[in-house]
Order: sequence, then C-alpha cells, then structure tokens
Amino acid sequence: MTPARMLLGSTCLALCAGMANADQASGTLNLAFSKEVETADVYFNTAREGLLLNHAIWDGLLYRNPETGAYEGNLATDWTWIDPTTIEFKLREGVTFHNGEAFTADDVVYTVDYVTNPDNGVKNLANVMWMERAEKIDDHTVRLILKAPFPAAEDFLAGPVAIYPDEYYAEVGPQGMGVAPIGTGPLKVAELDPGKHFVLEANEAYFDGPKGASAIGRIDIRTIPDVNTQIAEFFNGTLDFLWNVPADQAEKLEAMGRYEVVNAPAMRVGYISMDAAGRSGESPLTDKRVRQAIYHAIDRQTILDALVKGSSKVVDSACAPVQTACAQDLPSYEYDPEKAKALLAEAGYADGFTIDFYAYRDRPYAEAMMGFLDAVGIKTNLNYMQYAALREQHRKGEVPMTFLTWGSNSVADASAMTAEFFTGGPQDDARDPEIIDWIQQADSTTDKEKRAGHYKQALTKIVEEAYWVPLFTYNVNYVLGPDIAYTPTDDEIVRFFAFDWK
Amino acid sequence: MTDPILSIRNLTVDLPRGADRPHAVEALTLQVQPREIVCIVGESGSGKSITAFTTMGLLPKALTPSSGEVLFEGRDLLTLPAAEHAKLRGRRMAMIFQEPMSALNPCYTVGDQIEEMFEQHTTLSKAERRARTLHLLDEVQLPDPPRIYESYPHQLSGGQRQRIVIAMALALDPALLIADEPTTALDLSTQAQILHLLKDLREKHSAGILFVTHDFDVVAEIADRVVVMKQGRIVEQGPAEEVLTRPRHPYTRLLIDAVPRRSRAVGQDLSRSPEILRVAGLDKTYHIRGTMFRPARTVHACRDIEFGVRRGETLGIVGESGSGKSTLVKCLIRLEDPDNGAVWVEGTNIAGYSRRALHPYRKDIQIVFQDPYGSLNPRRTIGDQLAEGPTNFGEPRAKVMARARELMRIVRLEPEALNRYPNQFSGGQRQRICIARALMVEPKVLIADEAVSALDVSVQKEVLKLLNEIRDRMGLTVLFITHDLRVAAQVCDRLIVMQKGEIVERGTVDEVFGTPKHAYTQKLLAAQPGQAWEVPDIASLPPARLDAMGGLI
Amino acid sequence: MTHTPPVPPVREVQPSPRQMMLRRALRHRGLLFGGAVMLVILLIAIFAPLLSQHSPYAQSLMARMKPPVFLGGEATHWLGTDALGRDYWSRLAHGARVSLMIGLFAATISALIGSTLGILAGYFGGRVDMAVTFLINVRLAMPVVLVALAVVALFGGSLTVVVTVLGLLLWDRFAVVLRAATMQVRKLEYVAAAEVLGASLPRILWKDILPNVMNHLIVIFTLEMAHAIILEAALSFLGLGVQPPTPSWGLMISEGKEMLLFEPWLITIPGVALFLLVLSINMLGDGIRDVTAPEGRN
Amino acid sequence: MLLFTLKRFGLAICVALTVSAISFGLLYMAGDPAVAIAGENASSVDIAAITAQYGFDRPLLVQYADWLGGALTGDLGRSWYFDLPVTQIVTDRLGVTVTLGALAISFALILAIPMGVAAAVRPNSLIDRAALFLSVVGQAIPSFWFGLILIVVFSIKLGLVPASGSASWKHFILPTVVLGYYATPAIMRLTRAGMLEVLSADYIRTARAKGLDTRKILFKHALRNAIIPVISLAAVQMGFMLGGSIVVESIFALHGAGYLAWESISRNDLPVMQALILVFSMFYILFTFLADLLNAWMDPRLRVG
Repeated sequence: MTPARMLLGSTCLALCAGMANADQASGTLNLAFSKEVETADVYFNTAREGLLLNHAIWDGLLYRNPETGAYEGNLATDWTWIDPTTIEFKLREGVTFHNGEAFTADDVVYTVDYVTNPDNGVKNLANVMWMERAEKIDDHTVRLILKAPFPAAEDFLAGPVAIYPDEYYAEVGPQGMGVAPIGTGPLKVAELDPGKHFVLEANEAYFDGPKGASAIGRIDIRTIPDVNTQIAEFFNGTLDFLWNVPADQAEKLEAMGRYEVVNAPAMRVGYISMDAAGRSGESPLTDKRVRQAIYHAIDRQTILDALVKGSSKVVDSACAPVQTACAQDLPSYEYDPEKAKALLAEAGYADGFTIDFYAYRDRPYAEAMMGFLDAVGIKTNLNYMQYAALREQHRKGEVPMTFLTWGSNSVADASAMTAEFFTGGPQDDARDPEIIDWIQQADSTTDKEKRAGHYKQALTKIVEEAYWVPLFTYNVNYVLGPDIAYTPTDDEIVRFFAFDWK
Repeated sequence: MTDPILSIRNLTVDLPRGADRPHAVEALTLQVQPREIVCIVGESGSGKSITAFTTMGLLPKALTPSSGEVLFEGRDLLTLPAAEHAKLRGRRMAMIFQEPMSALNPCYTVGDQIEEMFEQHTTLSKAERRARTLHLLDEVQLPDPPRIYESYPHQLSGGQRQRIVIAMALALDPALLIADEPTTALDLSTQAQILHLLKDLREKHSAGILFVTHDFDVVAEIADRVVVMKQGRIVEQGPAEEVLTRPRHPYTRLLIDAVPRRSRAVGQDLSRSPEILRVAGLDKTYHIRGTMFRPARTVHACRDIEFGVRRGETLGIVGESGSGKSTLVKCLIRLEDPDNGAVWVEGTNIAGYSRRALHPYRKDIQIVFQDPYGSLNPRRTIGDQLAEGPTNFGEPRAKVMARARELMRIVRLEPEALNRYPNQFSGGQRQRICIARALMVEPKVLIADEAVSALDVSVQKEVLKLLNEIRDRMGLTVLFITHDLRVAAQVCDRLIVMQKGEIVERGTVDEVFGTPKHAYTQKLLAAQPGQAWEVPDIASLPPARLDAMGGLI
Repeated sequence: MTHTPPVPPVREVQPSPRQMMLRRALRHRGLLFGGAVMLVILLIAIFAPLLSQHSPYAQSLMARMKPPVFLGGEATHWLGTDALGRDYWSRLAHGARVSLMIGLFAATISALIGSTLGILAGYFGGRVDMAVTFLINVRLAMPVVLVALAVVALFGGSLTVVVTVLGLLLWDRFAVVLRAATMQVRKLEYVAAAEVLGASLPRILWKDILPNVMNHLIVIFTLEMAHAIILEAALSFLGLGVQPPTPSWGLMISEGKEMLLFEPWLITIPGVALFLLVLSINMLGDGIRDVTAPEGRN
Repeated sequence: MLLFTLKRFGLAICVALTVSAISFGLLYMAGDPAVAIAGENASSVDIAAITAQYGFDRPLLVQYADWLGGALTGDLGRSWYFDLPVTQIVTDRLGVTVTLGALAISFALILAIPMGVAAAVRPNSLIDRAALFLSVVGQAIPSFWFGLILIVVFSIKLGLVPASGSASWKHFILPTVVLGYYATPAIMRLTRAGMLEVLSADYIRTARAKGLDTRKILFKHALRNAIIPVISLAAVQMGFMLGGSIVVESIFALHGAGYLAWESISRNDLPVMQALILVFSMFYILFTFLADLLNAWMDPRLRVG
C-alpha cells in the first residue's frame, strides 16, 4: 500500500466517522431528486420523478404487484372485461382524498374525461389516448370505454393513470394541482416548493389497499443535481437513500461495507437505431450487411460487464424482457469483429467508412461502442446532444445512426416500445411494411397467443434485418443508509410509502 | 545678517545604481535667509528639484541622501525621524508645485483641502478654520472666497489652482516656502500675477523662499540670490545682480547667452517675395458633446482668421493657451476641416478639398510638433519614419534614402542614426529628426508648432538656429507658433497675436513689440518677467577661470 | 563661449527597443517561468504521438481506472487509465493540443473582431465609437456562460462550435482595451505627422497604430486564451463542450468528476494540467505587459 | 442631469432590447421547441398537438414581437417545463442568486481591496509579491474544480459546512468563496494599480507636503480616487457573477437563477432561458448604471459641469 493509498483510506475513515445519524430520531427520511420536477401534476410531467410522486400521492384503479407482476385491485376492488373495448370497475368504498373529499365514480369519470380531452393539453398523450371515455353506473361502479381493443390497458391503469378528485381539480386545475397536489395515496404533500423541495407526510387515513400505509411519518425530498454532492450528503447523513447511482460509484459504496447496495433491473432498454430506410440520404446503412456488421462489431457483453454491470442483460429484442409479448427466443449475432470486417468488405466497405453517431445519455457507453466500431474500420463522429434536440433531428430523419434508450413509462407491455418505433412513425428508421402490419395486427387483437405470435414475427425480423442493434437492459442501483429498510423493485419505481426504519 | 532659515551643507543625494551618474546632487551647500528669495536655476536633470524635495522630505524612495546636512531652524532634517519631519511640513515649511492642474485632489473642495492644514496642525474649531481659510483665499487674491471655498479643483483655472496651493502653503505662516517651478505651467499673464503675489508674500510673511526654476527671466524678476546648478553640482552662486549681469562660470554664461533676446538684428526685406500661403476668413467651431453630467457647449476656436506669408518669411503666431492657435494649425494641415474660409497654397485653395483631392498638396505644408517624445513612432526606425512621406508620394526608395542621409547631415546627426529607434535620442535630437522628417517631402511651408517649448534653453537655442539656417538655405517659409514672446521676437519677421480665436494684433516684430495697439498685446508684453534685466553680452565679459573640478576660482 | 557646442553623438548606451525588451524579459522571473511551462506544454502537445506509446482513443474495458504509478499503478500506464481503460497520459498529452487549439483559435477569432472594432472606434471616435461602444455594451450585458451553454446545447457541441461560440463571445476586452489604447496613440503627434505626410488610413493603422497597441493586444490575447481554455473546461464540465472521445482536459475532468469521491486523481491530473497551462499563460501575459509597458514613451 | 440620466436609461433599454432580440433569435432558431415541451417520453402525436397549440409554425419575427409585447407588460410567457408563469419562477429563484452574488462580491471586495492597498503601499514587498502570486494562482484555478475540492475538504472531511442547499447562512459559505474568489484577482490588481498610480499623483505629494499623517493620505486622499474604477469593475464583475453562478449553483445545488438556467438549458425551456438572459443582462445594465451614478457621486469631476 502506497502512502497515497493510505491517505485515501484515511479519507474514507474520516468520511464514515463524520456521519450524522439523527434522522431516525427526527422521524424524517431524507431523499434527493437529481432533477427538478416541472409540476407535481402527473399528467403534465414526463419525468421519472413525477412517476414516483404519482405512486406516492395518488392511486390508480389497479395495482401491479412488483413481486408477482400480477394486477390487483387498488381504488377498484374488482374489474371485468365486458367486451374488448369495455371494462367495468367496482370501486372501493370509504376512500377519501387528502382534502376530505370522498372518492366516487364521479372522480373516475371526471379524470378520464379531462385527460382524454386533447384541448386540456395533457403531456403524455400515449398514456391516456387509448381511453375513449368513462361512464358512471352508480356511485361505486364505473365503465371504461376504450377506443380500440388495448391489451396493455391494465398496466396503464396500474401505472400512469392516477385518479384525481373531481371537485378539487375542477376548481384549481393543473396549476393548482401542481403546487398543492391532492390524491388518495399513502403519502400526502405537506410542503412544496416547485421543482426544489417536497415534504411528504404519511396519510393517516389511508385505506387498506395493496400499497399499504407508510411506516415513515415524514419524507423530505430535495433536488440535488450532482451525484457527487448527493453522495457527499449521504456520507454526512443528510440523505438516507440514493437511487440511480452509477455502477462504479455503487461498487465503491458497497466496498465501503457500511451501506447496503441493491441492484434491480429496469424496464429501460438501450439500442442502436440505424437509418435503414435511407431517410438521411445516401448511407452505407441501407445495406443490410453493413448493419449486420455493426451488430457483430459491438461487444455488448463486455460493455455490460465493464460499464453497465448489475442485473442488466444483453438483449436482442426491441423491447424489455419483462414486457408482455416481448419474445426472447430470437436470433442473434455474436461478437465477431472479423466477421464484421468480412461483411463490410462484402458490402464494398473494405476500408470502412465514416458516419455521424448520435447519443444523448451514458456517454461512456457511447464511447465504448465507438471504440468497437473503430476497431472494424467504422469511424464515428459523436454528436452528443440534449434529448429534445436529438429526438427532433431523428424525427426529421436526419440521424443516420444513434444510441437511444426507451423506458416505456414503466408500462410492462411490448407495445409501449414497438408502437413508437416500428409502426411507420417519424422515429421509425426501418419503415418495414411487413413489421408495421404485424404489429398493428397484434395490437388490435385480444387473443394473447395470436398477439404474441405476431410480436415474435416482428421482433425476429428486426434482428434478421438488423434494423436495430438492441444492446442491453438497464438497471438501477439503490443505496440504503445504515438505518433504512427498503426492498427495491424491478420497475424503476421507488415506492416512497414502502420505506421503514430498521 | 540674521541666522539662515535653511542651511544646506555638503548635501549629496545618491541616484539608484545604473543611472547615468552616481549622484543626483553632490556636495551642495546653500543658505536661505528670512525674507530672501533664493533661486536655484538649471536645466532639466541638474538636480535643482531634488534639492527642494530633500528639504521637504518628499524624495522618491529610490533616492537617498548619503551625506551632508540640511539644517532647518537648528535641526538636521536628514537625521530627523520621518514623523517629526512630517510635523514640520505644512506648519514650518511649505511647498508650491509646478503642476497646479494636478496638485489638488479632484475629489474634495478646495476649501476642504486648505482646512486640512488647520485640522492636521492646529486645534481650531470648525468655524475658525473656515474663517481662516476664507481669509487666506482673500489674501491670495481669489475673487469671491465663499464660492471658491465650495469649488472643486476642476472648476478652477490653472492660475486659480496655483493660488489655492499657495494659500495652502501660507496657511500656517511657514518659515520656509519652497516653490518648484511654480509658474512654468502657467500662461504669461498668470505667471506675472503669481510672481507678484510671491514677492508680496515675502514682505508680509517674512518667510524665506527657495525658488526653483529654469527660466532666467523669472530669476531676474524675483531673485535675491541665485544658485546655478549643473548635473547635481552648484557651479556658481551669488547675489542676483552679480550672477545675472556678470556671470563667471562658463555654464552660467552659456545659459544666459541662450536666453532669447528681445530684438533681432535686422528683419529681411521680403516685400517682393511672392506670397506662398494665404488664409482668408477661416472659421472653426467645436461643438462639445454633453456627457452624462455635462451639458453640450460650443467653442469658437477660430474666427475669421486672415493672413498671408511670403516665401522665405517667418511668421510668428503668438497666443496663450486657448487662443486658437493650435486649431488654426490643425486647419492648415487639415487634421481638422475648417468650417469656412480659404487656405490658398500658391494659388490653390485647398480648404474645401476632400481628403483624396488634398493628397498631392499635403506635402506643401509640413509641421514640427511640440512634444519631441510623442512625435516619433517608438516602434519604427528613424530611417523608416523619414522615408514615410516620400514613399507615400511614390518616390523610389533609393532616392529617398539618399535624401534622408543628406538631411541627417543638415540637421547635424550622423546618417547611421537612420537605423536606430527614437528612444536612443535626446529631446533636442528628436526635434532635429522631426525637422528632417518634415523636410523629406520638400514642403513649401513649415509649421513649427511650439517646436522648441519643451526643450532646455541651450538646446532650444540650437534648434532655433537650425530652423533659421534651413529656412535661409532652402528658401522655406516658416509659420512659428509659440506662446513665448521672446522666442517669437528672436526668429520671426512678422507676428500675429491671437486671443480667443481671433487675431488681435499683427505687424513686424518691431511694431508689435515697440508700439502694441491692442490692449491684450500690451498686457502680454507687460507680463513679461525680467524686463528690467539687461541681458549681458557674454562675449564682452572677461574669460572664465576654472579649477580642475570645473569650479570657479 | 559663443560658438556652437558640438552636436552630442547618438547615445550609444541606449539599446534598441527590441534589445531592451529582450533584456527586461531575461530578467523577468514570472515571464521566464510562464514561458518555460508553456514551452513544455507546447512541446508535449506537438510531440504527443511520440511521447505516448498508447493511442488516446484505444480503449480497454477490462483495464478501467487503473491508478497512476504514484498511487501504486503499473508503469505501462504511468498516469493510469480512464473509465474506458484509455491511457491517461496519452489523453493528457493529446488533450494539450485541444486546449491550446481552443485557446488559440477562440482568442484569434475574438482578437480579430475585438481589435478591429476597438481600433476603429478609438481611431475615428464619434459615431463609429458610439456604435462600437453600444456593441460592447450589448456584448457585456450578455451572460457569457449562459449564452455559450445555450448555443452549444442547441446547436450540438463540437470543437468548431465551441471555438466559434467562445470566439464570438470573448472579444469585448480586446475592443475595450484597444479602443482606449488607440485613443491614446491617436492623440500622439506621430500619427498626425504621418497623416500630414500623406499616409493613407490603412497605412497609418498598420504602421503607426497597430505596432503601438500591439503590446496590449498580446496581453489581452493571452488573457483571453486562458479565459477560453477555462470556459471550455467549464462547458465540458457541464457536459456541453467538445465531443468525446476527443481528449480535452475539460472533458477529462468532466468524465473523472463522476468518481470524484473515490478516484480523485482522475480529476486531479487534468485539473493540475489545466491549472498549470492557465497559470503559465497568465504569467506569460503579465510578463509581456511588464516587459513592453514602459517602452512606449522613452 | 435629469436629461442625461434619461438618455443613459434609454441606452440601457436599447442594449437590453438588442440582447433579447439576439438571444431570442439564437434560441428559437435551433430545433423544434415543440419536442422540448413534449418531454422525453412524449409520442409523435403529442408533439404535433403542441406545435399547433404554441404557434411555433409562425415566422420567428412574429413570435418575437409577441414575446416582446408580453415582456413589456411584465409577462414573460409560461415555462414550457413547469407550465407556470416565467415571471413567477424567475423571481422565485432570483433571491438566492442575488444573495449569493452580493455575498460573493462583498467577499471579493473585502479580500481584494485591503490586499491591493497593502500591495501598492509597499510595492515589491513580501505582501505585494504574495498578493500578486495569489492573484495569478487564483485566476488559474477552475471554479468547478475548486468547488468540488472545497466540498471534499470542508464538508465531507472536516464536516464544517453543509455541502449543498440554501437553508441557512452556513450553506452560503462555500458558494460565496468559490464565486467570489474568481473576481478577487481582477479587483485586487485594479486596486493595486489604481493605488500605485494615485500614490504617485501630484496631489498625494501635495498632501504629504501639507504634513498630513499617512493614514489620512492613504484613506482620505488616495483610496477615494483609486476606488473609483474599482466600483465600475465591481459592478461589471457582479453582473458576470450572476451569469457565472450557473456552475457554482449546480455544484452546490443552490436553487437560484443560475441553476434554473442550467436546468432550463438541459430541458430546452426556452421561455425561461430567454427570460434569464434578459434578467441577467438587465442586472448587468443596472449595476453598471448604479456604478456610474456612484462614481459621479464619488468624483465631482463627473458630477458638475
């Protein structure tokens, strides 16, 4: 051990010794968001943090059990499919909102009507536009009418579709809800400084639903953008729990031996999309052999092992394995740079070529891929930009090759991903009519097996044609402070209400 | 004779290492009696100001007195602790400086700055301080003391500011007043007033005055005793009368000989010579833009200027600062465009020409400026700068360089100087170079704009002589712009006197000096210091006798 | 004693301005130190490929974040490796090129804009001056970091974009200082003399104005070069600078910052390099100012 | 005087207008703002709807005129991200930044002026060399790096001050130091140069000739004159600081306008960015304007005709 090493070690000791631990006594759990949430109104924000607040403050009609993956009743106690486009819900009785308003069928009808009305400008239209309207049968019975058969309906109802109090929402609107949210959830908002600071308190009157009441009385959430600052606060004991900790830091934290580090898979999938349709002009990527060469050239497993780590897995599907209908028995291309070079030579690019490569997150991953491509002769110019800018260019068809990820809004159905990228929309780089057809057929049938068959066809062709190079699933590192008890789930959702003191 | 107020004995002040000589002042001995004005006179670098500053304890840190003593009221100032010395300053000894424009703090009213003297050295109450200050303002003959009291320095003229500094110096009735070139920066008429004031004060306050100057006329005006310094040493001292009329040391003689005489031998007759330059009805008005805090105003710098000059003639244009002579010059060389009027150069009116049309006529009128340091580009060799003009007018390089070498000889510099940079030359040499540069394009008219004002008298004399020689040799016409009547009288054929943008008097030198018609001219002439002094003819004095060290026997 | 004294010979003791400058330079410790460090960095930048046995781009995902020799690492990567297993020394050496290039090009662009505006304003005064002063005010009123970030974010980061943006944003000091300096020089009589001698405007600007404001220009150039390098590092730190895998020091700090609490050497090494470079440029600038300043007037 | 104040004010407005026009052009020229509003998980349907709703299909000039019209009545539009009035968000965040800026400039002045004066009084002394050394070194330390180091040392290792946030005065210590130290060298140097120049001025010689004591000469006569350019510089620096607080605020998680700016950039919230550029430039203009007035008050030459 060199002196410098020892110095480093002693720093660590000092870090650990200096920790404060007054939180359990004060009963407050301290957490940090790493970005500012635009509004607490879940229908008007698209951030992951918004989804977390959604689950804490509101309830959906259904609940997806993170352990079994089964759907359970939440605000609804029972539901039945009347026909492929109609579901009837029996609502839970005796539930009240945080402001004392009673929960009835009117709230459901109002919420559905409000969010499906395009004039109201809800941000995540995909989350709600599959619903046509809701009909009140009686105070505690409601029917949901779908626009078309929609197999993923239950997942959406257990996820992003939160039920709002009709009277309150009619009075304050999205802005009022954004600064003073009212729901039925296990936690209620005590203080809110938009974007900066949230204080949640346990909802003493929470109903006996599948989520369960919060064991912790008070949760204080600040916004700290820098991971290092978060970790620094964590060391000081002024944060109790971290999530989305990058793999390297998580490893180091775990090695310190004082903290529990939990790794959980996420629904997010990383992939390289290639302009197979030639929208960005004359491009080598219109040649299937070139795309296959790229598939062969990238050592996905090594990237995973060295950088992504955790519970991530290499995938060949253009969707996450946990998603319904996301077939995994697909063809694949092993890492083989020689074969890649041969394919390139066959396609007439024996000396390689140069191409623009776009990315918006995980710069090291992108750089690693560039390194592999470089090894087979493909030179890449990285354009690392904001998501909005990249997406805009992608939609215009100006992006020949890009490393993207998609989290499917935690909706556990393959359609949450394929519908966006393989049905001829502006972000469809393949524009393969056969695939478009298969997916459309799949999404308009309620026959689960038939649906799965169509999906498998589509996913297989995506790999065969190498339209994408699906890379790997993401994972999330959760780091628990010494006195925190929490079991992370595999849907990237931190359940604030499920925390407890040790 | 009473005890001297100040007695400097054998004072030596060292220069920092690497200077051109080891001592700023060497073995200096002098005395100042009460009610006596002792003038230290010498050229720049003679160490005269150093003596004054040593006495005041205001020497720059780089200079250190190394031996001798400075006895003031019985105490040796050189061994006095700094704090003790500071207590004497202002109270027992006071000083007046050369630059009244910068000698006062711009941030405080002059009243406040005078009152500081009382605040620092007395226990007077606020009201008493104010009363004393107002009284002082009155004593130095400033109009409306209460208004002046509230004024800031920038609201006062140079003369007024110098009076403030004098008032400050006199506040506590010091025994010794040191005046370091107090009138050099002032106009003639103001200078006369200030000198008069100082003479008065000597009577009223019984102080001894140590007066540092380079100007023998001023010496003649006020000195009781004279000390002549050269390169840190006293070469001659004695009663004013003695030194001024019967100088014994060759250096004193050289300086006195260089003092411009009031009359010149014979004016040449040029009435047949053709008129080469005529200015008619020239007007120039400046509109000074207002700033955030100052309203805009209009200044008539030149009004209806009219004159002509003949070939070979030297026309003097005399005026104090602000008289418009500089603006006139700028209009002639077209650094400024006149608003109205004509400038005829050999029959061509160039006043209205555009820059482009003017170009070929540029070389006809050339100029030598006042500041020998600012008028040469420090980054170009002399040769390059001399070649500038002819090159601009398309002459071949070889021919140009030949002429440059020739001109260097004419202005008595070595041709090798062409390869050097301006910083390698002294002020007088630079003026010669400037003259050579102007002559490179063979001008018809040469304007000398205060061309010798910044030079020491001995150098001044040489340059004037050179100008005259060149004029005669080349048949040049010279416009000689100056504020110094003596210099004008010495070199000019005819004179124009300007005041507030207008010509108030014109005529031959004899006419203007002998029978001035305009009140302003009369006033100017009357303000001339040292008029009673009959400058001796040095050639008629017995030869000087010196010892081996250059001292008088 | 009435004869003319002989004309004093040219003062041989006074060396030419250039010689004097050189003499002062050789006595100026800060200048020498800054110059020496700068020279070393420059040499490293020029000979980067020869000085490093690894390519700055060659990654080795299985050999990530190997510590440098002085923290117990191996000699093959004496400054260790980064998060992608690339040789840190090689990236540092090649990064010197990027930093110097950004500094040089950005400062050159702003020098061209700023000194042109400044000299014209100082020379002509009046309306030209008013217009330039207005432009300077507008420029100064724009928050540099914010605008630079926004532009890079919106237009995408690349060496060209960063250099251009910085160049277009950092000209104000050139304009301010050269305007003042030109005004001062403009008043000097040799400019008037040149005009009277029929020199054309471009000639006056080129021969009489420019050489005499050059020392200011050089000093500001060094300042802005340092400024640009630091700003680029800050942009890269915020993730909006030059594009990876370009080995820029700012980018290295940005990438290393992730492991700040665990592998501090990752940001210390490029941080110290950056510090040394900026320090040497600043000392060089200060030195140049000291060495050239007293020269203007005797 | 009033007329010129008005003129100066008019000029300030022109500057602000030009800045806003340039920034508007820059911001809205790049990319489709609708995508930014829609957010990361938005689908294509959402984006088309938003384009129509916000009127991004109109010519840029029309959009600017629209914005300007609103700005003149104090309405800076709505944040695309927060969907709240921009004016409200910005004023909400400005407090922290202005506090930080004021603290930082005070820190810089308190550190720099005495150091500059001490250095000027004894040029080439140990103090002078130390001050110069500090200023050269200070200018070369990148502030983001400095901030991180301070967190590691003072917050984590020594546990003296909190690492992030703005809850108490303690939270402001590190950010103040990081933001303030960067302005220190410039102010120190200007103070030193000003003092050196003033101390060699004739009126200081006059003051010494009057026998005034050193303290009075230094502080009444010299500093008053030397400080005038420092005021202007401090105003400029303060303007820069507000704009430069981006880095500092993001490191220390201070929810001020600088952090808001950075976040707005990463989420393409153009109305907020546009407003912030305007606000920062207005602050700069305001500070320099105040500095001019203060200077006029300090220096009678500027005050009276």
